[in-house]
Amino acid sequence: EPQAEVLHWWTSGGEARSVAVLQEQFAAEGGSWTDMPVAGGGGDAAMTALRARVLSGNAPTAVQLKGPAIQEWYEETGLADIGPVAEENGWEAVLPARIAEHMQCEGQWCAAPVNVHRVNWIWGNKQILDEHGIAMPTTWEEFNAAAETLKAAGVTPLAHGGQSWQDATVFETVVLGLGGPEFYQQALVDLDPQALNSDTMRQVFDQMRVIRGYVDDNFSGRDWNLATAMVMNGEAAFQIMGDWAKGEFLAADKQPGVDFVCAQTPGGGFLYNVDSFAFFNVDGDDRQQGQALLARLIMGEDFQKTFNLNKGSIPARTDVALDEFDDCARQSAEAMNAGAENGSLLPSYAHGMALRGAPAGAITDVVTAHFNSDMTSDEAVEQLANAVATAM
Amino acid sequence: MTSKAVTSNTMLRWGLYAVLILFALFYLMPLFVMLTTSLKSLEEIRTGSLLSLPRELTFAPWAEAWSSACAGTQCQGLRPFFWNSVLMAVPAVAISTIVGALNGYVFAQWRFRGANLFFAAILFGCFIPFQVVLLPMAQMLGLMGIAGTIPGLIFVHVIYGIGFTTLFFRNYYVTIPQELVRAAKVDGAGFFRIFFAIFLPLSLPIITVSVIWQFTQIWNDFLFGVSFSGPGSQPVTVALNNIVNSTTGVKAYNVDMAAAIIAAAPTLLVYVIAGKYFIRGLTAGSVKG
Amino acid sequence: MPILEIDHLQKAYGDTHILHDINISIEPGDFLVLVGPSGCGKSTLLNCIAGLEPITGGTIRIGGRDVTGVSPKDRDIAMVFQSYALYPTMSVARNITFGMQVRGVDKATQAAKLAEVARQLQIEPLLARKPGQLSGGQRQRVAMGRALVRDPKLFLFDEPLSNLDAKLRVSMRTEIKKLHQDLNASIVYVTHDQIEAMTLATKIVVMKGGVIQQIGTPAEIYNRPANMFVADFMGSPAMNLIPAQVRSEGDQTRIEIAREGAAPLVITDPVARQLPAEIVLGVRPEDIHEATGSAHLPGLAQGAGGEVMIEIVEPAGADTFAVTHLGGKPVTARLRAESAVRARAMFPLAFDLSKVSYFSPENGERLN
Amino acid sequence: MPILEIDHLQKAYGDTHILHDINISIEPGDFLVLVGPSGCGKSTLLNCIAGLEPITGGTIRIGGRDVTGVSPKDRDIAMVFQSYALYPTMSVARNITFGMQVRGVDKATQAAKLAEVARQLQIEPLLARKPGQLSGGQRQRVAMGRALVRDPKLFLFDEPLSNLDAKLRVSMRTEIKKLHQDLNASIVYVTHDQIEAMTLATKIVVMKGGVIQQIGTPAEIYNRPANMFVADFMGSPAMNLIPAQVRSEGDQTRIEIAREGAAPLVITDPVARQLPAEIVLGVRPEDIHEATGSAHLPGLAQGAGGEVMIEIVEPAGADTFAVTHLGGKPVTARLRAESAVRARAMFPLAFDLSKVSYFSPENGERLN
Amino acid sequence: MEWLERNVPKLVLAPSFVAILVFVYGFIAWTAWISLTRSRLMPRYEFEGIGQYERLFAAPRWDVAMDNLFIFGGLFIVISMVIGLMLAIFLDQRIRAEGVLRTVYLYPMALSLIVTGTAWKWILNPGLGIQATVRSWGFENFTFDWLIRPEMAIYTIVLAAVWQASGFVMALFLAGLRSVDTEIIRAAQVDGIPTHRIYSAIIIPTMAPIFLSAFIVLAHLAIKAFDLVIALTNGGPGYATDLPATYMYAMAFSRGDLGQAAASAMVMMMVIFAIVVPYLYSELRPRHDK
Ligand SMILES: Nc1ncnc2c1ncn2[C@@H]1O[C@H](COP(=O)(O)OP(=O)(O)OP(=O)(O)O)[C@@H](O)[C@H]1O
Ligand SMILES: Nc1ncnc2c1ncn2[C@@H]1O[C@H](COP(=O)(O)OP(=O)(O)OP(=O)(O)O)[C@@H](O)[C@H]1O
Ligand SMILES: [Mg+2]
Ligand SMILES: [Mg+2]
Repeated sequence: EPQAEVLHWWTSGGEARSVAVLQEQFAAEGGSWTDMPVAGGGGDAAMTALRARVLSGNAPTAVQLKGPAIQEWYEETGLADIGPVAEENGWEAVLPARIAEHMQCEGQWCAAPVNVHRVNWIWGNKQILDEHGIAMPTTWEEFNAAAETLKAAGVTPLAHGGQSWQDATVFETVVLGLGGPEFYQQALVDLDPQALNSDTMRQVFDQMRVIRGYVDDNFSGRDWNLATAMVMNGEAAFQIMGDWAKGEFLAADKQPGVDFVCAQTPGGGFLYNVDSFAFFNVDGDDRQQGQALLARLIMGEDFQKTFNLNKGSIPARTDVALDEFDDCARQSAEAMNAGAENGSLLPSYAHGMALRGAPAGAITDVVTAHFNSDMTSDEAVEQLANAVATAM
Repeated sequence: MTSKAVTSNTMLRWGLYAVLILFALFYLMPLFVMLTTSLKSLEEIRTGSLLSLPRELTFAPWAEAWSSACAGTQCQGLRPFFWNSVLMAVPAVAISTIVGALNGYVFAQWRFRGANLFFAAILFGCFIPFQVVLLPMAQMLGLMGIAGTIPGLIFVHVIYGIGFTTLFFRNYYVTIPQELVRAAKVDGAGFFRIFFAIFLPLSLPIITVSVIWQFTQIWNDFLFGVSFSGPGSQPVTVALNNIVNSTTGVKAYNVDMAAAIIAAAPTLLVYVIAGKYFIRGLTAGSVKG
Repeated sequence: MPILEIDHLQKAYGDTHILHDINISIEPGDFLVLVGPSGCGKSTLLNCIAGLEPITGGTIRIGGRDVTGVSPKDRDIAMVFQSYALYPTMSVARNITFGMQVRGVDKATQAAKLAEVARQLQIEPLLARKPGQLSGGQRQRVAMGRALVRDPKLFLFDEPLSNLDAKLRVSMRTEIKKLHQDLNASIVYVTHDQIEAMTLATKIVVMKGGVIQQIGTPAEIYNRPANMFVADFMGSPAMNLIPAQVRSEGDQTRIEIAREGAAPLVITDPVARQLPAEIVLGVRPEDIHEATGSAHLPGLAQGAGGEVMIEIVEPAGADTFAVTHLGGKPVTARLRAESAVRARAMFPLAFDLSKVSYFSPENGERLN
Repeated sequence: MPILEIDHLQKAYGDTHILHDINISIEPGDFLVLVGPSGCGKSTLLNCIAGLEPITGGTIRIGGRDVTGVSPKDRDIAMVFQSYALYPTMSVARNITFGMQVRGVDKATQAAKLAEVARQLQIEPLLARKPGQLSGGQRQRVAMGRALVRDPKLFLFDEPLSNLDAKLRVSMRTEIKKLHQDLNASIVYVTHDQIEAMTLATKIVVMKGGVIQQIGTPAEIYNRPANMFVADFMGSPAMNLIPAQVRSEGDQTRIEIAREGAAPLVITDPVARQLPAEIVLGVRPEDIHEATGSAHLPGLAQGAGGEVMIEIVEPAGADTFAVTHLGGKPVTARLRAESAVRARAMFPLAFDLSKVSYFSPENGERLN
Repeated sequence: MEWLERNVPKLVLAPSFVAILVFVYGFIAWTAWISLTRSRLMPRYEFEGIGQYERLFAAPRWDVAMDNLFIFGGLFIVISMVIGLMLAIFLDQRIRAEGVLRTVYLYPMALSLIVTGTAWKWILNPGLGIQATVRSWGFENFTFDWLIRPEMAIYTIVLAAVWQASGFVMALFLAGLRSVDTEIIRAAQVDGIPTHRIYSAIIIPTMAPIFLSAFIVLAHLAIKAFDLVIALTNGGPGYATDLPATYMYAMAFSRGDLGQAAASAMVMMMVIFAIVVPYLYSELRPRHDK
């Protein structure tokens, strides 16, 4: 009987419901699923638990992991080879190359993606925007202009939660928007010192400072879903957040295009955040079978569809029919395909897709310190370069 | 306590009571917020003020928190985890208290060369930050084959509880005259006989302190719980954290608060019931005035 | 055969030497009292005898058997402690029988012994109580009971009365004395109270700083103290130690004592003695008498005193104490309660020269 | 004018009455000692006088002024406590001057007073030390110094010597006595030690259970105790209280005392007295003499004794105590150190009938 | 048998001895070693040098964490002691309902911040808690928004920490006050010392050992403070409320920078050492009793 013990921190919003779907399917195939949710701190607690589990030689069969962390874990402890499942099911063909790369460790399949989140979304409250005659901004200048109008009218322009990853999310969309895909790649993926030290980067920080002015006073420590609720309830006009925010809108029975609008953040491009499961080396046939079964199910069209309908993201497989998905999702899928072609499909640094933990954390430290103080852009740029250099 | 330097001026006394009550309100505020929130409906929470009393009492959040709130894919409430905590805390408290009592007995009554140095070494262990020991401890638990189990958690709590329990018992037992041991030796009793027949029956106050202290520490622990538990052995604090961080649609604050109070109830109860002995024993056991 | 023989015993904690070359030997039925100021090592010596402290040199023999290194329970001793060391959570009965129980004595014997001892000490009504519910004197009895049931070769007592109030101390003292006579037991008894030592002992050991100063019967110690320390320590009020000058005159000894605001007091000892020029004259308060009425008492030579200025008079029931200054030191005389002595007036006092001690001011040793 | 007058004083804690109708009056220069067993309310009474405890009835007058309700600091008193109650973190000098400092006395006066008191008590070398670095006797002196600088109308002492060892207690006692004589101060002094009471007091109050048993000079209390409690409490060893039968015979009084294993001892008091048939005969140990040698002593009538079986003999330096059984009670005689008395042998003893007390066995009151 | 009898005490201690040796000192040594390697996600054991310490001391975030430790620690200790002492003195004035008040002051010690964190967040949140409430009473200009101001947020941590620990300190002091010899107080009253001087000049100075105990307990809480920050601010705004313990945790578990975490842990340990060792010394030194 296939066994799976799944360590994850999908405990919020539609996430839990989505995992439940997987669990049902797993059980339907005769497997026995042990749930090991560890919530809190954006996965910090889960990572603590994971490390303890691995060190004690008792790794879970499947772990929610993503981005370069997969490769990092592979280097540290090795991961199970799920190549046979991948080949049998032709994963290579249905996944965008850039995303498939994340699932492979030294050429071997070691993780299975469940979805693709687009991070660079901006959400708007339709009613407010209409009221003030504002269209969704396509450049940061437009955004600033719109925000000024709203501010003058006494509406909070941007709903934002004061957590460092949220600051980083806004930051990376600004980098992408002002610098373009190439600059983003250089600065936040390749960590090119020249790019980090450039004028463009200075402008990015300038824009961050401007944005800070559009956020209400109580943002500190606010969870992202509470910020989303502000947009929903008309307390704020915009929110810059990945498409998981849509899950909140939908859960509250809001209609896209009617109650709220979605648009790519000013400047376009596609920052992806792919959730995936990595498989650790485990003993025992039943557990290995469980891994294979789980991998197959995760990449199954069925699951990819149900899961992503729940979660607000889009399937990682490009061959899933999107009929049941909403406009925003379809827009996202198109952008992904387009991006895969023109090179604007980029990993989100803020969500751990682009960098390993240490440099990513170092950048976030600077971004959040800048955003939450009166640091000048020059200082920020200088600190950014230093932080990245020492964290390498 | 017959005569204290007591302020007698009436004005002053009123002021005194005012200050004392003000502080009492300050200390009670968070509990008040939790309690009232847990008794309100979600609707009322959204519309009302944080510090207001519930207009309409509802106990549904308590029921939900206990038996049906969701964490991850499971919706069993706190109940199974509560029992995990009980299964973990009771033996861990008992073992660390017994070990501490024996250690304290040796340190206080059977001194030998180097005993003081060793005692200092144990005491220093009380001050080690627990984050530091997570990873090597995980490794050790793996080696010992009790990783991810309740016995593993018990083991960890016992190890890091010994320092405090030893301190309590040692400081308590040094106040017992050495002549007692001597008399028993002349009577022919040995090490354990003396301990069980003479010292243990004397130890009620300090056992109370040790048990309260250890119980609060172990019951409230989150870090070890989240790191060293497996799927079947998560303690209530971890579950509470999962429930609070699991939101489906709207955040059910009332359920979160009810869950928090349920998770805290045993320690709260212990303090309210035995707090008096705790203070008394603490002065006997750990503080020298 | 001596019941207890201590031979060249040494005891040190690390580098601190607590006991120096102790040699003591007592016969069965002896009541040996160790007496000395606080911290002189009495308890340490007793603990060494009991085997509760390891010794660093010498041997201890109990009933002829070398017990050096033998554990306390095998030495055939019983001990009563200063704080009584009753087991606080056990009833009086269990306190007494606990030792037997540990040794595996059968129930019937335990009960019989308990009953016997309880009767002897008159603590039958207390047997069910806890020590916390007893008065000091009662506790003392229970501690004694615990020792009695052992029927040991040797009893050890460490200041068993010092926690009692003055009144109770006196009556318990008498009881211990009686017990000793009735049982004909061998006892080593520690106290720092010299009256206790005097009244109880058949043999006294006076210690100071871990060194034995004198061993002897109470009368020897009291009447012929070996040195000024013993002289001062034993007796209350203490022996008066008066600096004096000696003028030997043929078969007499003339002793001059400085007196404030008057010519020196001159005393003539009718015995010729080899004394240095400077001595310390030791005379007990009760050996200073009212010169008028008592001149006919034996040993009270003529010219053994004179008029002195009395400073303080303390009537104390049976006696009256009068304090004067001689040789720069306060000197106390113990007079009859009816004495006509008055404070701040001259009064004739005389020394009983048959009982006077002479000491060397240099080393404090006895000279006569 | 009395310096202290206590009038119908009552003190209760809630429903527990601690002091019942206390009436005391002392003159300037008096040394009043409150004595009684532990828990009889001595400290409570002293605290009431000091104003540290509110009283529930009656009045207290100090120097003629009614101070009921006046706070301690305004009563013009100074107090020395049993534990000395020195301020542990202050030097000796500050301990003594702190009160003056708080009252705003100027530096120069403070220094002068300090110097004077330090000289008087010979604590000059200790002024810079902390109380923790002092011995018991030194602490006692400092506590006294703190009281002395106040120059109060009335000194209150609560068992100031009970924490000292026996030897030191005796010498500090003498010092306090001297201080009293030198300063001519008025003192109320609490103790449970009857010897202290006897030696120090000009006036003694014996208390029991919150009720005054007797007020009088030491001699009155010692020689004519008002009841059996006082008789038993004052004096050490205690007065022998011997149940006896009375046969009045004209102008004599025949008293029969049961004796174990022998015919009753018959004593003839040459004075005719109105006594009930059953009495308790009180006789102090020092009033029991060796019948042979002392028959000529004043007050020792013929037929005042006989041979008795001696049970215990305790030599105690200056005296020897002999214990026998009379009327079913142990009876102690205080004999001369040289006495030939032997344990377990018959010995002739005689009572000094001029000093004997008779008590009613029913209520314990004195009958003669 | 003899040997066994003589060595029972040591044998009884042996398991604890081994446990402490391995699980405290072994682990400290392990951490020290890791701090000298380039361990990232998982421990690696190749020796590297003191690079991690250089990085640590160069990191602005570590500076903030250390500064915060001193600000937080200093304020937390001082305020807790002041409040604890004040409440203890007040409670010592024969107060009615003393037992109830004592329990109320003490109960926060029973609760973990995991439990009260949310409530605290609300109370401190300007939009929900005290500020909103007071404003709703009509004081429109009342502000209490420390939680969201980077330069003030650390004080909210102090507030919550004081809330949790000051009752315990109160209990310690109360016990201390109760153990002062009543005769000393009476002596002072006879001496004419006013109540406030009795406390300030006589009673409080005698409680030095209790101050020391309280200081050690509080210092140890301050250094270990972790739940508090995680529950209240999670280190934010920015990393304005980071403390060494949270820094260490972040490095070890969210950054995958174990070497760095180990280096910070060692620095923490040294701070603890500097505080605890003198205390242990004073605690274990043979006492010369009064
Ligand atoms: N464990 C020890 N280590 C070092 N010195 C000790 C130890 N125990 C006792 N001493 C010292 O040995 C000396 C003798 O102590 P002991 O208890 O025998 O005195 P004592 O004569 O019984 O005094 P007391 O009348 O006060 O009981 C003292 O100076 C004491 O300080
Ligand atoms: N605050 C109080 N409440 C109730 N009873 C009290 C209080 N203080 C003292 N007592 C009782 O009052 C009685 C007299 O006490 P007090 O201290 O005056 O005795 P004492 O004669 O000084 O005894 P000691 O010689 O032991 O000092 C005792 O029985 C005591 O229990
Ligand atoms: Mg001793
Ligand atoms: Mg008293």
